[in-house]
Amino acid sequence: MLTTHFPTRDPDPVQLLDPSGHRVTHPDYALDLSPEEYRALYRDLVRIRRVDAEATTLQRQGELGLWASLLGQEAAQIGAGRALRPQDFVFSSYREHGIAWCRGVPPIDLLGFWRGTAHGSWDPYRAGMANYQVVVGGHALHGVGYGMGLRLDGADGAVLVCFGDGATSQGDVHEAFTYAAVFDAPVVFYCQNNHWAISEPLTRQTRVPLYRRAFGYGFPGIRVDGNDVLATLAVTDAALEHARSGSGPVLIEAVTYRMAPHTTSDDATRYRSPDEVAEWAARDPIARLRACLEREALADDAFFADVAAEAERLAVQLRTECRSLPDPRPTALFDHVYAGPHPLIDTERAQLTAFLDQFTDRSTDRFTDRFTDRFTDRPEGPGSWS
Amino acid sequence: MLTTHFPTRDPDPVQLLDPSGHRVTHPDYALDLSPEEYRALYRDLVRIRRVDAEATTLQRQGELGLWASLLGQEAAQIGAGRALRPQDFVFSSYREHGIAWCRGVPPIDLLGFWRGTAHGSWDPYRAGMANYQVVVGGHALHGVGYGMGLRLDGADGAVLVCFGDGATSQGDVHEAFTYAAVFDAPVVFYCQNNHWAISEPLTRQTRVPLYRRAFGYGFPGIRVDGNDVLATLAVTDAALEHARSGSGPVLIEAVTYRMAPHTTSDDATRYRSPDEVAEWAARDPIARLRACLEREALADDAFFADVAAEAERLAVQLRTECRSLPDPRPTALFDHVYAGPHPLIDTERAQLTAFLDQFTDRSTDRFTDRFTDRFTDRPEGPGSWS
Amino acid sequence: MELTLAKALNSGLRKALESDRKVVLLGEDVGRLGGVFRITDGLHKDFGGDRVIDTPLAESGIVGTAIGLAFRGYRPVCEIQFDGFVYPAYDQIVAQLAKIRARTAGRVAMPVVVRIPFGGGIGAVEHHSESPEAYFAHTAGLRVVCCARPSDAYWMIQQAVACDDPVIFFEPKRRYWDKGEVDPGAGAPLPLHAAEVVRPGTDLTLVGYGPTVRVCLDAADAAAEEGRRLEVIDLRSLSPLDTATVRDSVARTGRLITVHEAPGYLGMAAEIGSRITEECFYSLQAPALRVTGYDTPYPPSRLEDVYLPDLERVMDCVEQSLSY
Amino acid sequence: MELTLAKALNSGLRKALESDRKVVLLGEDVGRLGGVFRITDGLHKDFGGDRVIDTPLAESGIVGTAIGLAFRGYRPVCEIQFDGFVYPAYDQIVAQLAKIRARTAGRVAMPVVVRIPFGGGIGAVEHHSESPEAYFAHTAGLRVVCCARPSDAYWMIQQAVACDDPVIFFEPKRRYWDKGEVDPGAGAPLPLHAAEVVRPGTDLTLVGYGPTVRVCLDAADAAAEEGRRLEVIDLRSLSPLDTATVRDSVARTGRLITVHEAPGYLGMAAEIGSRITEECFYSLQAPALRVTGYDTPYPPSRLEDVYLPDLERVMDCVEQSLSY
Ligand SMILES: Cc1ncc(C[n+]2csc(CCOP(=O)(O)OP(=O)(O)O)c2C)c(N)n1
Ligand SMILES: Cc1ncc(C[n+]2csc(CCOP(=O)(O)OP(=O)(O)O)c2C)c(N)n1
Ligand SMILES: [Mg+2]
Ligand SMILES: [Mg+2]
Repeated sequence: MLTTHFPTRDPDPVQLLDPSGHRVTHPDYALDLSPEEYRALYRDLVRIRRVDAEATTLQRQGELGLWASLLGQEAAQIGAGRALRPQDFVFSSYREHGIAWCRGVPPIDLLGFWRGTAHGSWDPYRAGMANYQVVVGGHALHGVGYGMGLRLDGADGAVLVCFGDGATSQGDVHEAFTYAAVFDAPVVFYCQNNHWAISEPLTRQTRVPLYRRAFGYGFPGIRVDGNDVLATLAVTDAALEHARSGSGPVLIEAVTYRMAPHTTSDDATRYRSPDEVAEWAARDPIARLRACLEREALADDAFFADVAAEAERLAVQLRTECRSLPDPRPTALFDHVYAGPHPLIDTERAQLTAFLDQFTDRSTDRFTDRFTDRFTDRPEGPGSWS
Repeated sequence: MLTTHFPTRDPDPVQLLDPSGHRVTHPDYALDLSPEEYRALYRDLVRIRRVDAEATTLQRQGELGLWASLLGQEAAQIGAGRALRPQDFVFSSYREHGIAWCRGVPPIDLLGFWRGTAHGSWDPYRAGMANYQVVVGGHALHGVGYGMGLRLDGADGAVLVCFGDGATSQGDVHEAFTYAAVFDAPVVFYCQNNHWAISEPLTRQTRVPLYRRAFGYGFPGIRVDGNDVLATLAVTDAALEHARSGSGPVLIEAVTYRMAPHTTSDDATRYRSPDEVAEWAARDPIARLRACLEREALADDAFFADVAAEAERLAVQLRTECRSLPDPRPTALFDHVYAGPHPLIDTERAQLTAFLDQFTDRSTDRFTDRFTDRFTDRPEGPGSWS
Repeated sequence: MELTLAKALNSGLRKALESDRKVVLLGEDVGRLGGVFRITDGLHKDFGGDRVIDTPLAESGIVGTAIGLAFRGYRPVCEIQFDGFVYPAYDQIVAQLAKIRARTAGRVAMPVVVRIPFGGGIGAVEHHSESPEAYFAHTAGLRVVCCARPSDAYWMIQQAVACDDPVIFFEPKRRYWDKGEVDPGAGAPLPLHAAEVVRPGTDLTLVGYGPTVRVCLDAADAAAEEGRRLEVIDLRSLSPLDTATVRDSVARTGRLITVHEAPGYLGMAAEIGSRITEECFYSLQAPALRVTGYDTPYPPSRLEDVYLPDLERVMDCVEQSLSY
Repeated sequence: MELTLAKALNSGLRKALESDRKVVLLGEDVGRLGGVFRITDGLHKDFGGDRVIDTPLAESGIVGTAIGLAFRGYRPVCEIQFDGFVYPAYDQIVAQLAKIRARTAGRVAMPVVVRIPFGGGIGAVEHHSESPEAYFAHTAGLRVVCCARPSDAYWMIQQAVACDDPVIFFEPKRRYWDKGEVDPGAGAPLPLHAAEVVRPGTDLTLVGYGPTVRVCLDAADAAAEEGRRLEVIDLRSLSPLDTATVRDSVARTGRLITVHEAPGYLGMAAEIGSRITEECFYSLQAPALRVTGYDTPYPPSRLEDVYLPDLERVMDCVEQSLSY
């Protein structure tokens, strides 16, 4: 069980792999992986980075409305994601492509959201992960409620709630901490402190490291090196186990960095220095693991070539799938708003159908043209839409 | 300056007067009072308790719609209230009659709110204290904003934000902590932990003492014996000074007890044991100070008799004033909704006036009868309206 | 049997807890205290703290965790202690609860009930007498209903709990102690979203809901003495609206007045007036009129009798409508 | 000079900051970034971090601290980054900001502006395209306005900042890059709460605000080709309503259609329809009609063209109105 006592000073973030790729030990977090497991982690990191890069390209080409890149946060997400078990459930923000990847969400299902074909493209129950949450902090309480449900059911799982440094300022995140502590909910709060909330640096959200918040509620808070996939895996694994065993919530602060702009609409040069970015580039999570794999002879050149090729295939497939993502029918507007019958929805659906029928036999045609140049048509102007 | 370091264990609440009335010392909080000052504190405690008792009686007699008693929390409030300086400003909940007393709010101005003649009867700028806040936690951010304004003005004051243990669960209180920490706002958060939020015990809000929350935000948190008026005075004084000097916020947890039901509508026997109440009765804040005054010969029998008589006169005056509090004119509805002209308000005022004119020459008459038996007329039924 | 509206709700909730073990109640003071209005009285004792959950003092938390419980297959019934304290939960209600079914393409159901005692007339302090129903009725994805009488309270709360969509359930707090006949054996007399003609008439249609239904009935009584036969409709469902029932009535009477305590500007009466005027343009002999709270914050209680629509104001408006 | 609507707002805010040192701006990313839409571009640089304040990521905090600053004599201008993120601040806006003046019997003024970029049409993800104006317009104690064109943007933002009451200021985000003439020398052409007839006509009154004003003007153009002369009113003020301007128009044209992006049920068009019908009962030759967003959550962007009222839907409704 993890400790909930006051620390006497801020400990260093938990690390199992130092920045140059040396395996180091930590008194509280052991991790014993087979060579296959090391390699699997590396493959995850590379593949999700490639998916991310492809999505950025697709956005530039007008195939997506927007994309929020996870560049730099691969280790924070793959480590946490690989610690999850099937019985666990995830509630996340919009940037957790790596977590979704680990939950088996097909990459194309991530893209529907950003392309605008659906608010949520995957089945949360199949993936064990809710669809992306756009309201910062809005999902933290959902995770706690789900965790309360797990407890009431006497079930074995835990909940992973992912959010950013900025989100910690939201009232809802505090209420989530409060409810989780009071009800011993099996919830791991996983905060990716990537140092920025759009243009606002960490210092606009807090005076002190975020992991400390946990002490104020009486549950353990752990700071982990978010660019060290072994450490994020080990710490998340321990935290989930703590939660599953009935000891209540844990807060993890994964210290990492958002290498890309906030989204494809953002211009990060307006608010942060190239030096800072360069400094973090030197701590790249993939290079770090690769250095370890090479040093410890856990993988050879053929492996690295193979992974690169596989990632490339994935990207090509994703591009093809994205381009052929169908647009929803117009009357899909009215689907799923309510479970049961609803006279107003029925009336409006009928009105829309009749209206569209005026224009053409096939009711989608009226909009086909507009859709085609939807994103090129977009109003001109600078912006950092989130 | 107060410390913001992690404690290694929960310290005992700060105490300067032990439960039997012995003066004790504390390494961090000295207090040097003249005999007059001791006696003045005692007089405050007795008088505000008498005001409170009178208000409870007036409610029973139908003169007030409701009353929230401060019984048991006199020391928590008088100590904090007497630490305030004229340049300070207070934002409080509905139970801070003792703080209002120290700000010079005439007791009759407290009663208007509970009688239903006005939402706010005193001038906040004259008193240096905002009118009572009913939404639990709703005022915490106002205090922080006011504090940010003080800083922008380069002014010398600090803000005291008073709330209960229950309020700490609200998202707004967390956001207030966050903003205060980030902007170094001169705010003292004063939490009266009276162990209950209506029927919910402290354990429904937190696993650990509330003062700890402060460490999660990087500012000092202090636990004080809320039934020790010397300790609450000394601690609040130090905290206000810390804030005024530009070091940012402080959280004080004053550990006390709500001896009365939540309000006059509540039935506390449904959820708490007489034993618990008796235990706290033995720690009565007034008896404690009186024991000290007697032991140290700081006051004689004549003084105590005098204070009692004075309190009695205050009660009689309050009763008279309460009974003659005028009802507002009907069109007062429309006063002060907007500063500037507003066509809808003007139309509705005219409509109401015309409507009332149908009934009588003097437009108030129509309602006079109803007002008279307003509270006796009240619907029957059990309840704990807050 | 004869029950107060409060007791009818209590019995309905008990029934709901008995019929489905996925039903849980949560809110401030709903446990041992039984709620400040005693609507959950005895339920904590009989169903235990896992089914009747006292929550921390945080409304966003109540609704937010209820959403999570619904994700996990539960059917949570939230109590918001008073109307004026629902706003901290507003984001969770309008941006989450209302939208999750659509967001997840129907894969995640949100059978959550949010109970809100609302309205004035009990001599309370600020924020305890508000009528925020329009804020919810304007929100797609929610269903909004309001009971006015004990029998409806008993059945509608059970129907709301059984509904697979989120339901905002308004309870007229100043009518909690009104008594009425409840027949638990009978089965729900009406679907959840049906309005009911509670008094037939021919000369004018009066529409009310919750606390104003009785005001409308009193007005119909008073008008009857002057030979006017007013039809009174208890709306019951604020969203969706049972347009057919109101339309059929207005088609017969040619006149419509809607009565509610909420401020008039953009209140329910605006929607009813607009919609019925669209549908009954040629039958209306007078414009749809409204008797509502004024467009001011709810006043201190010594002024609430001026603020609240009452018999005299309704009669005044009836005269006005009939004068067209 | 010719400015985009975004730049006009920027200039108006600059003017406000220059004229009164009590004016402060606060919000997420309003500082160095200049806001995600660059409405505050350059202001942090020129007025410093004490006047243009980047806040923590918490909307209740933005409005709540703005209230405290107003208590202290400041005139804060809050930016809410997108419509869909205003709900966490809802309690502070409707239970505090709107009510403090009345609560304090006029002793404490609340000259706070809350700017909200709103509406759809920019191909954004969930929660970035909503039209929540009715939630605020229904709230007594608030003033609610909406600019549609650069000149109004420039003047109205300054009038809002100068107003001693809280103003919810809606900005039509998909029109930020529309250009128009702004004459800073001229003085505000209209009071903040006046509607404006932006195109005179005789056959039917089209009322729009914000993003739909241009839709209405396009419809008037299209109708003109068919020989119909539609009058177009830019509402500008959503609360209070400039009833007189709309009434006078409808008294002449006999027909009214209101166009907005928000869902129709209990949307602004319901209030306008009800109120104008009360006042123009005998002049209306058709019921007041509405062209609005559907009563569904705002859809994924590939469906937004279906959702948003556009030329064709307005024309369809015009036909319907004229067919009475
Ligand atoms: C409630 C709310 N307010 C504002 C926004 C706009 N917004 C989107 S992302 C973002 C910054 C989030 O920062 P952080 O929590 O650190 O997550 P990150 O983007 O860095 O992963 C903001 C302000 C939002 N989505 N929701
Ligand atoms: C936002 C909000 N929710 C609920 C209430 C109803 N209510 C009034 S007082 C109270 C309990 C407050 O407890 P605490 O903060 O400990 O203060 P105390 O009454 O003990 O002084 C509750 C739930 C309220 N006033 N505001
Ligand atoms: Mg971040
Ligand atoms: Mg308490």
